[in-house]
Parts: sequence; C-alpha cells; structure tokens
Amino acid sequence: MINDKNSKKIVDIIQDFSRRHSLFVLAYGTGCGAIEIPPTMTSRYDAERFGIRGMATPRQADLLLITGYLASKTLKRVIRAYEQMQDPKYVIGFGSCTINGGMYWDSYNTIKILSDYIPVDVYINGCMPRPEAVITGFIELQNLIKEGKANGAQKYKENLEWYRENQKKVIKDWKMPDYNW
Amino acid sequence: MNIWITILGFLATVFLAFVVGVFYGGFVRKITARVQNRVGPPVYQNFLDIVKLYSKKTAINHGWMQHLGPAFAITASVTSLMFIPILNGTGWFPWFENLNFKGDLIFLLYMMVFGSLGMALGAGQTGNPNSAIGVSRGLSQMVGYEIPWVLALVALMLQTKTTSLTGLLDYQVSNGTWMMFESPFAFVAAVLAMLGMFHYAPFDVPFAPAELSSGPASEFGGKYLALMMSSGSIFSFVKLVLIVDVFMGGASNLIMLVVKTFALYMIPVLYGIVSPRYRTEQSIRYFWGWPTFIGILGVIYAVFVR
Amino acid sequence: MREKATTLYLGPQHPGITGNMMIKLKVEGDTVVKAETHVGYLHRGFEKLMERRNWLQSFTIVCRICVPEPDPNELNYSRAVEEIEGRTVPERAEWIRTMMMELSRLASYLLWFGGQNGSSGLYTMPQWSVGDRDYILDLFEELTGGRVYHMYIWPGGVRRDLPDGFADKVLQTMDYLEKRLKKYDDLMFANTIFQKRAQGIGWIDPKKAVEWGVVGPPLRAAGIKSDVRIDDPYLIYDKLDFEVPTQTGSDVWSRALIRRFEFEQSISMVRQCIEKMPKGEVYNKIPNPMKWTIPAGDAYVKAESARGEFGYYVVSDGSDKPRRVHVKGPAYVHGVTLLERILVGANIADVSFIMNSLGTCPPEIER
Amino acid sequence: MAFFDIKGLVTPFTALTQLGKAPHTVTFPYHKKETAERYRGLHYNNIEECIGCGNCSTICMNEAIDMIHVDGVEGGKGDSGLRPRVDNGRCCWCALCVEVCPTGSLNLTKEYIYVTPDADAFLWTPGVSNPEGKEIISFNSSVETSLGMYNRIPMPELEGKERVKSFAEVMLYYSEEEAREEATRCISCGLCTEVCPAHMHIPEYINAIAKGDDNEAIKIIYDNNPLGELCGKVCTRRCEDVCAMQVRGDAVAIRWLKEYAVGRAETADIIKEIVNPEIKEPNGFKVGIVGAGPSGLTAGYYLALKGFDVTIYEANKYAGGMTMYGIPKYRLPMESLDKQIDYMKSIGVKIEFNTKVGKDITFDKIYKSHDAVFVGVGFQVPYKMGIKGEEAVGAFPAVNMLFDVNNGKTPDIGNKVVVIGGGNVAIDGARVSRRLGAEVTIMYRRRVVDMPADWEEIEGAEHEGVEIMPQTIPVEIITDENSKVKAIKYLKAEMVADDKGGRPRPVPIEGSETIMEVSSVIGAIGQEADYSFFTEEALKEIEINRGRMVVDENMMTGMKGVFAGGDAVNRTADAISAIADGFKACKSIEKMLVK
Amino acid sequence: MTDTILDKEQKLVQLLEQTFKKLSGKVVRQRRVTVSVEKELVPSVLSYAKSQLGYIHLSHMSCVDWPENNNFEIIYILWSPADKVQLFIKTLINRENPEIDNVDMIWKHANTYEREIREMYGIQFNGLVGAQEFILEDWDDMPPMRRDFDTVEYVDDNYTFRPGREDAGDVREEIVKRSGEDIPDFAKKYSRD
Repeated sequence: MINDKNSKKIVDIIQDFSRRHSLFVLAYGTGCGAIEIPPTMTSRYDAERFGIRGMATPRQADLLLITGYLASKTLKRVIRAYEQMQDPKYVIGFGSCTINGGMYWDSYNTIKILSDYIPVDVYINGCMPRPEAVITGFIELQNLIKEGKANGAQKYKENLEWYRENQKKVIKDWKMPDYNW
Repeated sequence: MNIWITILGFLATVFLAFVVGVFYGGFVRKITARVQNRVGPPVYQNFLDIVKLYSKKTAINHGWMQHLGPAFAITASVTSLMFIPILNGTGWFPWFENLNFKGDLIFLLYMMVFGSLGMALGAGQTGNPNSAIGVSRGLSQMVGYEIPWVLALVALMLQTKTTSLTGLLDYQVSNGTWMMFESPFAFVAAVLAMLGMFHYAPFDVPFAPAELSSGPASEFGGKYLALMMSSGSIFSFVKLVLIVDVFMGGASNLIMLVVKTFALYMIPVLYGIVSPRYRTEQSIRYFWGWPTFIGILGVIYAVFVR
Repeated sequence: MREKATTLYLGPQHPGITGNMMIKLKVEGDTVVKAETHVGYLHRGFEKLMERRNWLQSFTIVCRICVPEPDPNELNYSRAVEEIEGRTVPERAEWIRTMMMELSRLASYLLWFGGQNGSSGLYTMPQWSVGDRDYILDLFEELTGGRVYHMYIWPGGVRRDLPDGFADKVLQTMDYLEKRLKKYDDLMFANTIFQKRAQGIGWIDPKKAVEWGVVGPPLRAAGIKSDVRIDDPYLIYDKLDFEVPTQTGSDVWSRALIRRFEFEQSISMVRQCIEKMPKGEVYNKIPNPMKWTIPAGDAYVKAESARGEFGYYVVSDGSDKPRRVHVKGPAYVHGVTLLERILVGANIADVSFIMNSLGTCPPEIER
Repeated sequence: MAFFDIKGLVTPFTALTQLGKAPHTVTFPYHKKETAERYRGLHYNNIEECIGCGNCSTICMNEAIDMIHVDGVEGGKGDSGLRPRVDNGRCCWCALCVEVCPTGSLNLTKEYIYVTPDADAFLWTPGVSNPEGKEIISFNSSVETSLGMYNRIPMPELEGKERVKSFAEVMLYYSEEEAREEATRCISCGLCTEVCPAHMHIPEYINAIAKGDDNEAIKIIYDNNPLGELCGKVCTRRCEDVCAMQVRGDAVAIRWLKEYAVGRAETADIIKEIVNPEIKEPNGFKVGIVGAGPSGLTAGYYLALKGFDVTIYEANKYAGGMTMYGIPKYRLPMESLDKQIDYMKSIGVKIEFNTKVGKDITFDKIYKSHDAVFVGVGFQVPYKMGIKGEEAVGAFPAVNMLFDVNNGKTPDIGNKVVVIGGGNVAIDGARVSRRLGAEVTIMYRRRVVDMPADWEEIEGAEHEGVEIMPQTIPVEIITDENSKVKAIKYLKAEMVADDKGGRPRPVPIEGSETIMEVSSVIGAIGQEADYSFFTEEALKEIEINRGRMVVDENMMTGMKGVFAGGDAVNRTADAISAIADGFKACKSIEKMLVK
Repeated sequence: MTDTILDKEQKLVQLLEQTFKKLSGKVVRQRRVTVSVEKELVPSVLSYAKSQLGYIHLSHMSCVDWPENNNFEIIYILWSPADKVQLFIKTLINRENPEIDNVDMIWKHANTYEREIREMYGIQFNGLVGAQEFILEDWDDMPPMRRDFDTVEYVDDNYTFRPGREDAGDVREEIVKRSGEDIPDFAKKYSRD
C-alpha cells in the first residue's frame, strides 16, 4: 500500500501542505525592514495564524527574511546562515534594497542585487513593506510552494559556482567553512 | 496474553500519547495567543510543524553522538510511557499494566533523567557553545527540581508503603481517595517541581532564546528537531499521566484522562504565560527553597502524621 | 577553581541581540569576563551619502538612521539646517513636532517594553506592547502617510497639517494606552520574577556615568537629572508641564521604572500638545529644493530621544549639499564603551537583558 | 524585597483575563484595514496632465525615476512626451517627487501591496501600470503644500500716473536679490527651449543666475542671441506659455531674468569682456546684409564671429529696424540698443547707415559684390484700414507715429485719440499717445481675451488710463471741412461661433452705430514688406507668397546665395523669430561657403 | 542681543584665552562658544574645561574633511550642565600626515568616536587602543569618509545594477533632440543633472 501510487500522492499532499503552513522564520534582522517584523509577528497582525513563527537558529529555520539592505559585512553572515539552513529553504527579499539597491544604491557598503548572492523566492514591494505586505509575501510563498516553484535552494546548488564568484567579489576575505550539503 | 496484542496495544499507546501531546501543544499555543490578544495558530499547527520537520532534508553531521541524542530522548519518552499505566483498573487496555513491576516508580525517576542525559551528550557533541551552556543549565536545573520531586514521591512511597505505580493506583482506587488530598504537601511540592519539568517560563532556562539561541537544540534541525518535538510531546504526556496517576487517582477512561491531564497541564502553562524567565541560579534557588521545604514537610507529614 | 573560558558570539544572528550587531563574550562558567562589541553590520555610509544629496534629499534618508525611532533624526536634521540657515518655523509646526516627538517616544518605549521582556522571557509583554505600538503607528500613518518612516518633519516645519479628526484619535489612543499601562504594571512591573531579574543588574557607577558619556534614561536612573528637554529646551518644551523622573538604583530595574514613569509623562504631554496647539501655518516654505543653498556654518543640535541625547552635527560649506552630517545617537556611547564595561561580571543570562535596558540600537552606532 | 511578595506573584495572573477578550488582530487578508487618507503607497500619474518635465526624476536621490516614452503620448509644445517610470527596486516612498511635481499629476495611492517572485517586474509606470489608480489617490500635493514656487516675484514698475508723464522705462526690473529668487523658481526642465524660436539655453542661464554667475549667464545668452537685452525687454516670450510652473501658478519670468543678466553688462566693452567671443581668422568671404533689424544684426554678428566680412546696409540713421523705430522707448530705451550695436561693431560688423537699398545702392550691386546676401527687411509699410475717411488729416498708422516719436518728433494728435487694432503695436500707439497727453481709446473687433498683444501690455495700458473698447468695428472716419478728423463712426459687434471650428468671428450688430468725437485716429492693424528694391531678375527667382518671401529649410530664397529672414519670411513676426532666422541663416551661409 | 545676555559666554572665551595663549575663541550665539586651538593643546584644553570649567559632558566629537585647505578639522563639542553652554573646540590637522593625541582618558566614550574617525578618515590617534577594524570589514580602499573617495565610482567597480532601465530618456536631451538646440559645453554644467 505504501508503494502504491495513490498513497504516495497523499503523502506528498500532506507533506506539501505542512511545508506550506509551517514556515519557521530565522530570527535575523538584517536590515531596517526588521522593524516591521515584530508587528507582523505580534498581536496586531499575528503571522502565527499562518504557522509562521520565529526560530532562533538557522538549523531549525526554513525561511530567511532579508529585511532590506545588506551591508557587505552582513552578507557574509547571511550566506553562512543560509547555507546552514536545511532544505527545503526559502528566501524572501524585503523592499527596494534587495531588488535594485534601493535608496542605498550609491553606498559603498551595501549590495545592490540580492539574487546575485543568494537565490530569492519572493520579493515584497515597499520601503519598508507594511505587515500586510509581509503577510501577502508569505501567502505568495505558500502559493509558490504549492505550485512547486519555490526552488531557490535548488538553483543555489546548481549554480553554486556562479553564486560563489559573486559572493567572493564582495567578500574580500573569504574565510568560510564549506558546509556539508 | 498474546505478545502481538501487547505490542499493538503499546503502539496504540504511543500513538495516543503523541496525538494528545501534540494537540496539547497546539492548545497551549492557542491559549497563549488569546492571552496575548491575538488569534493564534490552528490547534493542529504542531502536527504540521512536526510533519514538515520530518520531511526536511537533514545534512548535518557533528559525529555519531549527535544522532544519538534525539534518539535517546525519544527512547526515554517511549520507555517511560511503557511503564506508566494510562488508565487504571480493568478499563479498555488492561495489558498496559503488564510492564509495571514492583519498584517501577524509582525506575521511572531514572528513565526520565535518561532522556535529558542523552540529549546532553548529543548536544555536547555539536560543539556549539550555546548547546553546551544550555545542557549545563538544563542539568543544573534538573538537579534543582529533582529534589522536591523525589521528596514528594518519597513521601508518597512512605505513606503508601509501595514503590510501584500500580500499587499507588490501587491504593487510591481501593481507598476511594486521591493522594493530593491524602498527602497535600507532597502534591504541592510535586506540582512546583513539575513547573520545572515542563520548561515553561519562568523555568525555560535551558532553551532561553534571547540568551542561548535555543540552547541544546541549537544545532538540531529538520528530522532531529522533529524527533525532539515528538519526544517532547510524548514526554509531556508521560509526565502529566504520571502525576495524574500518582496524585489524582489515575483515570478510568480516556475522557477523564484528558480532563485531568489538561487541567494539570494548565498550571505550568498559565504560569509560564505571565512570567519572565529566572536565571539559572535563581531557578535552582527557587526549587531548593519553598518546594523542597514543602517536600520535606510532605515527608514529615507522611512519616509522622499518617 | 578557575574555569576554562569559552568564547560566545552573541550575534549577529541571535534572537537576543537588538538589531544586527555582535557581542563577542569571553565566558567563564556563566560569568562574562570580557565583552567586545562588534558593529558595522548595518553600515550604509549615510554620512557619505548625504555628501552627495542636496539639503532636501538628505532629509528623506536621515530617518533611516535609527529605525525604531526615526523622528529625532528628522527633527535634529531639520533643526540643524534651520539653525545654520536662520529659517524660522511657524509655531504650530513646533507644537506638531513636539507631539510627534512624544508620540515617537511612546512608540519607542512600547517597543522597548517588548524588547526588554523578549529578552527576559515574558513573551506576553512584547505581544501586548508591540501590538499596542501599532495604534501609535496608525496615528503616524494618519498624520504623515507612513507607518515607520514618516519623513514628516522637514526643514521649515512639517509637511502637512493635522488631518480632520486627528486630535480626537490621538486622545482616544492616549486613553487606551493609559488603560493598558495599568495592565503592563500588573504583568511586568509588579511581577516578582521580573523584579528579581532586573534589580541589581547592569549597575552603572553614578559617579562615572557622565565620564562614560551615559545619557538619557540610564543617566537619570543613576540619579542625575539630565534631560535635554529641560537643560536646553527646544521646540516648545518650556511651555509644557512635565516632570523628569529620576531613580537611584542605576540598574536595569531603575531604568525600567524611568521609562515607565516617562511613559506617563509623555501621554500627558501629548494631551497638552493637542489641547494647547495654536492655529496657523505649519510650514515655512523652502525655495526650489534643487537650488536651495545654505550659507556656510555649522551647528550641533540635540534632542532627547527615548534613549537619550540624540545629536546632529551639521556643517555647511555654502553649497546645495551638506559638507558633513555627523550623527550621534545615544546608542553610540551606550552600545560600545559602556556596554563593554558593564557586561563584565554579568551573568550570560543577563547580557541581552542589560543591552536592552540601555536601548542599544546598532544602526545609529554605525549608520 | 519582601520575603514573600504575594502581590507580585498574583497580579501577573490578572493578564489571563485577556483570555476571554476579543483578539486585537487584524485578520489580514480576510479583513483589510483601510489605509490612511494620506498614505504613501504606489505611484499614480495622470498621463494626460503630466507634461513630462522630469522634475520628479531630478529630485529623486535614489535615481528611481526614469523618463521614458509611453505609448499614446506624443508630446508637443510644453510636453516632452516622456513620462516617469518608477523603479520600485529603488523607490523609498518619500513622496518628494509628488511634492515637486509642478502639475500635480504625480500622486501616491493607497495601494501598496505588490509581491512577486520576479525581480524584474518592479519597473512601474505610474498611470499606465495602474490606470485605475485615480480613485485611490492618497498622498497628493496642492499649490499650498507643494514645494513648487508658484508665485512669481512681483516686478517693480512705475505707477500708472507716473508713467504717462514721460517716456521713462516702465519696468524697473529685478534687483539682484529678486532675480536670484525668481531664478530659483525654475525647475530647469527645458520645455521652454523648444518653443523659443531661437532655442535659447534658458534653463542654463537661469541656473547660472540662480547660482550667482551672472557673467556665465550672459555668455550663455550670447551663445545664440546677440540681442539679449532687446529680448529681455520686449520678447513675446512664448517660452513662458509652456513653462512648467505656469500649469498651476505663474510662469518663471524668463524674459526679465534675461533682462537682469544682460543688464549686468553696462557697456559694450563690458559685454565684450564677459562674452569674450572667439573670433575666427578672416576667411575671405564677404556677406552683405540688407536691413539692420534683429535678423540682420544676428546674422551679421555670428557671421562676423566666424570670420566673414560682413556689411549691413541700413536705410535709417540707427540700427535696430522695427525694434528701434517701432517700439516705444519706455519699453526699450535707446541706450540699451546702442550698447548692443556698439558691441557688434566692436567685433567687426560693419553697418552702412542711411543707405537704402534700391535707392542709394542697388540690390544687384550688393549681390554681385558679396558671396552671400541676407535679406532682413521686415514689415514696415502699414496696412490700410480700408474705411472711409482714412486719408484725413489726423488719421495715420501707428508705425509712422512711433517712428516719428522715436525720431524725436512730436506728432500732433490732439487730445482724444482712437487706436484701432489689438496687437502690440496698437497698445504701443495707445500708450505713446497717452504720454503725449491725449485721452486714448482702443477699438478692437474681438474680445479683450482675443487681443494678440501681451497681457502685460494690455494691463499696463489700462493702468495708464487707456480705455479699451472691445467688439467695436470702426466704419467711417468723419472729417471736418479741413478734412481733419472730427469723429469716428463705429459698430458694436457680437461674437459668433465659427462654422468651420475656427475662432469666433465678430459680426456687427445692426443699428448699433455710434459716433465718437476724436482728434486723431491711429491705425494699427498690421504691416507688410516693401520689396521694391529687388531687381526684376531677382523677383523672378524669389518667390513671394502672400507678402512673404518663401525660403527653404536653410533660409535660402529661390535665388542662390540670397538668404532671408525676419518678419518678411515667417508669420510669427516677432523679434525672437527674426533672431532665430538670422542665426539659422548664418549657419547655412557658413555651410554653403565654407564647407 | 544685548551684551549682558552673552555675559556668560564672553567670560568663558576670555578665561580660555587668558589660560591658553594660542587659543582664539568667539561667541557664536547664546549658549554656544567656539574656540580654535592648536592640535597639541587639545588634551590640555579639554581636561581644563572638564575639570575647571564644568564642561563635564562630551556631547560629540566629529571630523570634517577640507581637502581644499589640505586639512582635517576635529571638533569636540562639550556641554556644561551648570552653565548650559555648548563649547566647540576645533582644531585643524594636516591632511598629509594626520595624527592627533587621543583623549579617551578624559572621556571614555571618546574612544568610540576616535575609532570611527580613525577608520573613516584615516586619522591616527596617538595612544588609541581598540581593534583597528571598527565598522568596516576587510576594507582595502581609501578611508571612505574622505572627500576624495568617490562612492559612486566604488559602487560601479564593485557592484552591478539590475538591467532593464537602459531605455530611460532625459527630458533636456529629448527637447534638444527635437528642437535641434545646440548647448555649448560651457553651459552644460548649468544643465539639470
């Protein structure tokens, strides 16, 4: 019965459903958009309704929120955190800064296009996005998971060299452990 | 008795414990949410979390001991479950009592520590300082709450002159009373110790997120975390049933069981909602203060008054 | 027995850290023996960027310097520019600015109530207070059009007048907050466990506080009555009736009490602003922003933010762009030297607790 | 701390009472909280109202706004045809773009949610991407709140009563401070340069003034207009009609700023020093120019700079053509023109005064002795009014009167003057008559709003006590026995919409005939050119259509080497067009001869 | 403003000028005094102001780059809670060899300012302890706050922007193209960016 095609499907459906409705967010406020995370998570907007909750360490988290600009110093830590996360994992880019540099487009210390360094599944418009927009972003991510399109992690593995090259361009002193994939 | 029926029955128990434990977790999240003026997740949220975590790929390797840690934890929970009578008397599952033996209460005391020790070894292996500190805190705190807990059980044993759970249950059923009325001091001491056992605030010292990320579990993700969450769910059920069995006369059917355990569960949960966290030494001092004092009172009460 | 020292990295990814910074702790057992603040994870080079932006364009980026409390930035920048240029501000605008400052103080304290208890483990409190902060953000949204980044106070006044019915909404929110403050009292300030956690922790030597550059609530908690609002009154603070509470404990508990009492004062100040606000213009229009030049000069203006003295040093060389804007946030002095010092000897359980009590906000350290 | 703090243990539990209360949660997305009235969400741009000035793009320090071509927007006068596109990967929703939008077409809306996995989808053309955005506009700017400086710095001028006493200049012009302030109003979009016939570098010189670099401003003005002061005082300034600030407020006083700048250079030497033109080595070519009007002078100036040997033949005593003789001196004082002409002379332009082509020198001779000829004769011969009694004494064209007055004569106009016409010449005639001490009435066939004269002129005339009688058609000049003007008979007219969709026509009202006693009638209904100086051969080759010479795109007439410009060529008939023609002809001549 | 109101401020300037010969001060406005000193004198002026005059609070410390004069200006802003006067102490140091004595023994938090200024301007503070890297990490370019550091150039060298915006037009150029205007080079600097 277990090997039956139909039952496998049911398992998949349950698995997908739970993946969708249980997103553990890594508690890492990388930029100023982090200030809208507390309102999103707390009583006024309560993202826990969707099974979204904060997790303290990358090992336990599924979802990395890049809340706005990334200083090159933070980028190093973000890459580390991202690589420590376990598959399947997703990234949401908040606001203008992750898309095309945002208001820090001419800053010497922030990266401009986030998807050059880590794969991003969903972008949320705003500077910074309101909690409603953040929740819409979560829902969009859930839809993508449902459709099987949230495969940023897959892309990262396949194009690891390209990503590494970009990352090393910004991070001059590359002293990072290789994580066991 | 057919061994297969026993095994099947045992699996059913584990399943029951798991489901009830996970649902309790969901209820706790819901109640907490409502106190916090919000809607909160659906009650089945913890199921989704666990299923999702099981479905995650796990690619962490910090040595064999790390793999064993969660395994130890779940083994300890399941083994403890095996020795605890879920329902008393000759209810639906009479075979449950089969694994009980004389002196199993003492065995249980050890078994319950075993999981924590296993976790400690596993977490220690990960090399994450947060884990190490969390483990040492957990063990220190355990030393704290074990004292009133043991004192309470000793009081009961002295009072009922048995070291067997079934013996205790029989005593309560045959006398038509609950030990919480028979031995109130021991009950209070046990409940206060129980606060520590459940690791809700103010005794969530080992996992304190703001201090230690998530303590021992820092390096455990995916399936390990799922295992730990399952084990935690079962284990909280185990602890609840144990106290219900010991102090509240057990339960004759499942509904009674749920009512009693849930009522008991609310004590640490509600206290946790309104309390900040103690520091480790404050926590230990707390357990070595009033709870221990009451525990000693209980022993004295058992020895001299009864 | 001397225990082996462990190195513990608190951050940058850590739930206990405020914002995005790192504290490198040397720990013996549970005791911190050495703490080192590492910042720069949020460095965007604001001051460099402002050299490229003209006087008005700079106004929109200053509020990003401190996310939890953007208004003192806007205010200070505007006041500095006004001081150098000699531009006057209509009186109504000054009142609205004051109201904004006090509302922002309330919002900041609510966030702080949340943060302080997030690190202490009382998770109900952040859920309440951060949720309640949202009502103030609603007011901001109504007034300025933005929830967090208001970009409202600009050189010459404020951008828009109060919308219709805004005063009533403010008063309603103040009533609500006052009601909620009682609940906070019950849950947090009266809580034995919180008191036990907070008392005697993170002690700052009152004799050395000034020398270490301590400002704001931590300084008042050390018994020194120092507040820019009374020392060097700006806006219309000299027309408001308020008290500056002080405590003597100089520990986390005293700092919490200071904030709690100031919360009440701020509510009353917002009410006074609404009551006494005169009618009139709100904005002394600047010329075409692309051609707006400021005569050469410099100014240091300071304002009392929720965390202490917030200063802006602005230098103009007579062109249409600032020559230098240097921001001094209270966390700049609290977050590095002071924190490194008072963390020594603390229990690791209290590191995050103490950091929160100082109101450390990394973006204003590195900008 | 008490040994056992019972209150501290119990009171926290009161928090549990919240358990029974309704949650505070906004259950988004099931229930959406209405955003504030002035919420700063996504942009909306009213494509029709937008003039594509690009001020939003300039103020944006994030370089988030690009000006792009949008389907269906063509652009034209006062519209660059570009529309803003916002890169939401840059925008910070500060709404400065809204605050500086001179037309108020750019707004922010209440809509703010935009979530997509596609990072390239954040380019947002407001108004095109969200055509329905108009209903949910939230953050907008009004004239009061906007950062645009919509009010022109008032120009100081003489009191009406003072003015009529003399021919002193009416406009007192900006002081340095006023000019700087006025110059800062300009948003430097450059829409004005397109409609300026000469395409002067308007934003550049205004910016130079705003920055206090007056000399640079003069230099920029002299780049393609050697008669800056003339234009500064009397230009028809079509640029101001399309000024971005004019949409919601007063246009930038471009003309007066130009006046201010060139007015800084008080003598020809100073002009030369400031402009410091680069005069090329003589290239041996000779160019003859007929008429020292604006077009001739311009062509001469730039040709001289390029090394040509230029000779201008002028019939009158002074250079300047119609600007000299047709514009009253309270508008354009003699000195300012002299200064400019002295400057031109100083760089090598030769002017032969009192040399009327056709009389003192034949056109043929000029044509033969030069490599190229530029004809800038202008319109000097007034149209006839075509009413009875036009030949009477005391009835004369305004041009002639102005010529006389500017030549220092005082024509006898009596004490009651009627001026017929609605153009600048009519107003000039009226105002000059006022200064000569007469009561003046202007009769115009259409309404006041239809008058082609500058509104400032009309206003000025009214201030000075000139009465304007619109919708009035004179039919007869009644003379006395000495055939001197005695009265004028006129009809009232009503405006009738034109069947063909043109502008409304005046139609006389039957029986509204009125007679007004007057001492003089001044006609100002237009002029035409005098082509009698052309030889017959030349006239064969030069095509003349409805009184104007026909030229190709190089300003060359049908006769090779003969270029033409100014009023005699183009229909707009103002100084700046003439200057533009001269500049263009100069380039063509250079192209023809040198390259 | 009458003289009596500025009494306090003028006295302060006089006192400082008498005590330190190589010092010039002026009263900028009420509650604000600016003095300029030689860089060698800075520690002694600061400690004198702190211990003798009651300027116990170091409000701020900053640095401004003036490449046109080839120097850096270091500013110490002191505050006296008793007098309620801001005292600006300014000193110029040579841009070629920028060094100055550190003052973190007078105020502990000056250490933070100095570390930042050292990193951002490349000014050496004699005797300053603390890690060299403060805000930046692995920075190998010119100290970024110096005026001659061009951040846009740096960004162009190190980062890329998202493509798709190349079709952007410029209003002025569009008009120029359509009308055939010819802007001379010397005028272009006045054109809109």
